[in-house]
Amino acid sequence: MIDSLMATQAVPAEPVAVDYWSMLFVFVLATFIGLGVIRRVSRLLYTPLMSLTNAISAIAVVGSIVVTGADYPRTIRIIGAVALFASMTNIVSGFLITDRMLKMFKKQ
Amino acid sequence: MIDSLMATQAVPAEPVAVDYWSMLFVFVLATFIGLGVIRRVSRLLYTPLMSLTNAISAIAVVGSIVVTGADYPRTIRIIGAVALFASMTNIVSGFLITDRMLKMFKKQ
Amino acid sequence: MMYAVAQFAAVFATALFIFSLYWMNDPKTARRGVVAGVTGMLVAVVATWVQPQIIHHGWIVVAIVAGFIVGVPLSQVPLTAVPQRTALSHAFGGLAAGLVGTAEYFLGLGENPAELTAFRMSAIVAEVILGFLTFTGSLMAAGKLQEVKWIPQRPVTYPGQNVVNIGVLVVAVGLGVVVVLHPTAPWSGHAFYVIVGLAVLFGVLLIIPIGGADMPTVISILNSYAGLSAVAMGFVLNNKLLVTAGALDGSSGLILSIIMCRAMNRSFTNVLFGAFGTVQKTAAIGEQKEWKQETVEGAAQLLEQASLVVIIPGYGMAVAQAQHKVRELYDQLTKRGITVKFAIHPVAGRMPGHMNVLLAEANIPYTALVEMDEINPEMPQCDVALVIGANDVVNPAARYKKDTPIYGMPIIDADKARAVLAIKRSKNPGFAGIDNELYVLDNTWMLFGDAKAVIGEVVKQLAGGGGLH
Amino acid sequence: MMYAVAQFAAVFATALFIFSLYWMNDPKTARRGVVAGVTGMLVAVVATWVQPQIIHHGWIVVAIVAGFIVGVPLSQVPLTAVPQRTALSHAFGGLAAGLVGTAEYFLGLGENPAELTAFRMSAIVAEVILGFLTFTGSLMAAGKLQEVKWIPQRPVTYPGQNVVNIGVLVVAVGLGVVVVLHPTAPWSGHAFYVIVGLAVLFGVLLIIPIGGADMPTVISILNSYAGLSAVAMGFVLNNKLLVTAGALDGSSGLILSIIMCRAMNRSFTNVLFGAFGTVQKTAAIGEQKEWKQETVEGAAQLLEQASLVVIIPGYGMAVAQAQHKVRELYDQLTKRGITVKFAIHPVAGRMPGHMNVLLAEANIPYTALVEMDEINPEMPQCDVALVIGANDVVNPAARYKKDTPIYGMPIIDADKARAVLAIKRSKNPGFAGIDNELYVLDNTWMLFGDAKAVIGEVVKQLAGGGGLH
Ligand SMILES: NC(=O)c1ccc[n+]([C@@H]2O[C@H](COP(=O)([O-])OP(=O)(O)OC[C@H]3O[C@@H](n4cnc5c(N)ncnc54)[C@H](OP(=O)(O)O)[C@@H]3O)[C@@H](O)[C@H]2O)c1
Ligand SMILES: NC(=O)c1ccc[n+]([C@@H]2O[C@H](COP(=O)([O-])OP(=O)(O)OC[C@H]3O[C@@H](n4cnc5c(N)ncnc54)[C@H](OP(=O)(O)O)[C@@H]3O)[C@@H](O)[C@H]2O)c1
Repeated sequence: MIDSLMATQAVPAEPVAVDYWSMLFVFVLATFIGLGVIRRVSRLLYTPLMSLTNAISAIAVVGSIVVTGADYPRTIRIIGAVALFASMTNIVSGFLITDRMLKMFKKQ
Repeated sequence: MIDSLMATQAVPAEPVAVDYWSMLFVFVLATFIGLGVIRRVSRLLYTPLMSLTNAISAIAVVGSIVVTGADYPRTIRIIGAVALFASMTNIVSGFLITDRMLKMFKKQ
Repeated sequence: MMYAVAQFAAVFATALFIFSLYWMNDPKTARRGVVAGVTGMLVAVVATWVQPQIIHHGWIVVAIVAGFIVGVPLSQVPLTAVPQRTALSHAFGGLAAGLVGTAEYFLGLGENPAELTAFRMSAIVAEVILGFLTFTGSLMAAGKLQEVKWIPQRPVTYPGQNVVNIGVLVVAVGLGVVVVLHPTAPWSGHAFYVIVGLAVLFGVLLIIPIGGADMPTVISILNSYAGLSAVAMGFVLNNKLLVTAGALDGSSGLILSIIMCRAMNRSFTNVLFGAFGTVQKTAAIGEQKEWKQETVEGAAQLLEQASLVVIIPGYGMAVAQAQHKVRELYDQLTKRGITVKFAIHPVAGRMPGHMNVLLAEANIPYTALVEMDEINPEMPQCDVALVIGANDVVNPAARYKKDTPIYGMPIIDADKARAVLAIKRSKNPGFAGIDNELYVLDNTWMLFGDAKAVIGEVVKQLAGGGGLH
Repeated sequence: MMYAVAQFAAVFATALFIFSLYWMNDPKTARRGVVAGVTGMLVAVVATWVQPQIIHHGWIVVAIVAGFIVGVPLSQVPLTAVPQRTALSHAFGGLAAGLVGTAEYFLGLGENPAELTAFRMSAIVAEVILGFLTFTGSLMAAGKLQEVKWIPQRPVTYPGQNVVNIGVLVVAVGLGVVVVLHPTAPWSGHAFYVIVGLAVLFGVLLIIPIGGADMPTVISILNSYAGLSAVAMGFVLNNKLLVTAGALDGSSGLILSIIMCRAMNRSFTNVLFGAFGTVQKTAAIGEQKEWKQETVEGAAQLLEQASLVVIIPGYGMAVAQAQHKVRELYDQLTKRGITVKFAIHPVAGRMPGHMNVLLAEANIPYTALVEMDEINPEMPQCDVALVIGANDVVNPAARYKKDTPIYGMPIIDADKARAVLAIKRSKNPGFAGIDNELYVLDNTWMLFGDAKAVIGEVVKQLAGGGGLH
């Protein structure tokens, strides 16, 4: 059972060993991309940027979905549901307020 | 034996299943980085850039080292040695000529 | 099959998130970035939900609906409350990460202790510490920014504070190492709770000595932590999408805090441990030197005769919510053929980009907003520099007064303009607590009062309604 | 342990390669990029070599030494031969990838057929096809650029050529699919050889219809292919470093070819299948209109009286190796207080950045090299535009003559200068094979002859040696 939690997305048919080096590799590459992309963000948009990255980092929601929805003990699932609620709030409010702010930026 | 070829860097003690999705992930991220970084290269330096990337892509040398040096049949190892020679030529000439060209760029 | 779906969704969502941030490089493409972000999130959620191990759906639906119920109103806060909202959002993010980490640990403990390898345990501990300290730290930050009563605005300091704070963190991490080495000992569960408690405590202690006005920088740093806790969760769950999205968030927080620190000419350590804002106020120079006042009528006349007006907004404009009146002023002046530019200092206001959103809200075209480095060479040609609630960002002391906290910070050269009009409510100093000689220069005239009210009257005057007074 | 060493080396080398390319964004940091690249390569080689499965060292040493023996002289070629060297280098890269792929397949076949999964086999087939077509394609390209006798420079076309070429590729890929599905059938080894043969053949056929002057774009595309074959090798060997380095190389080739295509206002397909350069030459307009010639003395005088001279170099300067004489001219003019700028068109010469390296070789400071978009607004203030062996990049026909192959290509506005001096050997057209009305404008004067010789005489004249004639 914990297996399916561990490899969130793996079904028993195709199990994949956790390769921490791959994860590290991905982390390093993603950090390079992040630094490169963020440095080019228009200065005008730093405030909406903060709420956008906020919404994106709420991707942690996928972890909460697994904890809430899998066949786990009740207490564990309650914890998961609270986490899911928190992430979902961030997703909804983050994207909405970003869009609300961006709508205001007009050229003329 | 092919095992050790497959996971070039794995020693039998810590075998890791080939996770093609990780590889794909890494490929996508590296392409993003490549496009981002190359687009910012100074136009002045396009010619040295061509020889630099040439040298870097000769990283294929690590594959040739394995094929040449592991306990494989003789013909396989000969093929490997030829490949190793070709990659090595690229590394040496690529980095040297890049540096030779870059040395010429002076501010005043 | 389902495995491939999930993996493909992860690659796809990652690419969408990268494009989402990439498109923020231009206001023209930025809204496309939101669409990309939403799509990426949808893809990730659906691909996770359809996995066969998800068998209970009720609670998921409830939690999502609750998220909408709270999230939608949270997205409608006035723009001045955006810093608080961001901090609150980090608190939620930290909480989610901390809770998932806790769930993972106790799941492993109860059902499959063999899975609690040293590597996974380290990731869980990192996730929990980062998550919970971000939770309480961000809550405190949100409270300070919202000026909640029971959270003191001013930095609270006491001797040995840094030692205590760092001590708490060291104990938490040390205990973490012990739990990593003995994840299944009889006392490990309790130790884990203690770690959670210490992280919660550290979050509070970290923020107490930091002044309300330093919160934006702190929020950015907490943003980084929230991102890193998502990365740790990704390591635990072997989920690459979490790792990439977390890394993107982490870099964003890092870069924004570096930008702020640089623009304020301060270091990270100084922000976190400097207890900035406790600086003893020196006697206002204003008492010795002469402050010249101008009437609304005089100001209107001065503006009317100018051919280039540079408006320098600051935190005061945000406090007074004066942006819509500023827009009316802009209209009145441009109607007369006067060129009006807005000079935006990178740390004007209380969060990066603060002035830009406010002015955009008031429909001022973003092409009229000029960055500090671009406007400064033009300042000697400027007829009137109109300073609206800005103080530190136009303080010439930054250029030469080595003993002031803003020394070395680049400023907008308002003092080089032919004339300066400055709007503020009193002779009090700004955020950094130091006097500003700009206000007592020969060619400076003050307009004391609330920014919204004062500009409103200038606009009336210009619109010909001046006679009503 | 050794596994961790290898993995850590891969992460480290990847980061170094990324920095290496990143530092190429400025000539000041570029050499640091080379150091980073060399270090990354060393780390990767050593970390692989120390792995326990490497038990034979002799041949590795021999191959490495041989690589040095061939590589060092190859790095000393004259700068005009750089395009050929690059092509040759891609050929070597393709060969290495193709050979390793072949070795992997036969290893699997002979020792552990179960390892030849569909995914691995697909990667092997992709690696081999890309590798070998890059090998022969690049060899042909190098030959055309080196103007080797038995490889025709001009495009060789025949009816149905594209059908034949694409047919060969389709058969190779189709056979590849069959081998992927039946990797161990008795005939699979033979089929594999046929695939190799077809890839080799396709590389040759691909290049035959492309004119020598289109080679730079083709080389860039082949660069991409070489990168992709390294990526495929990475997939086969489960080696992430190969994947990242290959992807960096692939993006570089892609971006440079896109830049070239855009600057020439042509599409990829047009370069690969357009058989550019077979265009029938129209009767030279030169016969009807008047070509005015100028003497060396006259040219020297004109230059001396100028206050802004813009030098526009092109392929002819490279052919004539005139860059050192250009440097002397530059010295003579700047000595007189004349401002001299070099206008660099993105596709002047025969490879991206061609003019920049040549001029840098002659010690001309790179601050004097100005890009097209920046120099064009200044051209009306330019007293003398000195065109040295450039033709297409200054052809005003690009602006309006819809039926010419260069229509729509941005050009350097030499015709807007107060006077134009143009050096070329004859009245022949340039690369695109079309006439250039710039040469017969009212304010243009020709200096016929080899660029090196002509500039040499102008310099002599300016240095006061003119009396010797
Ligand atoms: N933007 C960021 O990201 C960021 C982050 C961290 C720190 N900071 C710091 O924040 C400061 C920003 O500088 P700043 O020049 O924008 O602001 P400031 O130095 O804080 O000055 C604001 C001024 O506005 C006036 N004011 C306040 N309310 C007003 C109202 N209702 N009507 C009219 N005037 C009003 C105040 O004077 P009265 O009280 O007399 O009215 C004060 O002098 C800098 O020191 C910066 O380092 C910024
Ligand atoms: N740079 C790239 O990346 C790249 C890539 C692919 C294609 N291209 C193409 O290459 C062309 C480059 O334009 P360009 O203006 O540089 O060159 P060009 O159009 O090929 O013209 C070169 C001129 O130089 C003259 N010339 C040749 N040898 C000479 C010598 N020894 N002394 C003096 N003059 C000499 C030739 O005239 P005479 O024969 O009368 O002397 C010719 O008119 C463009 O059409 C571009 O699209 C460039």
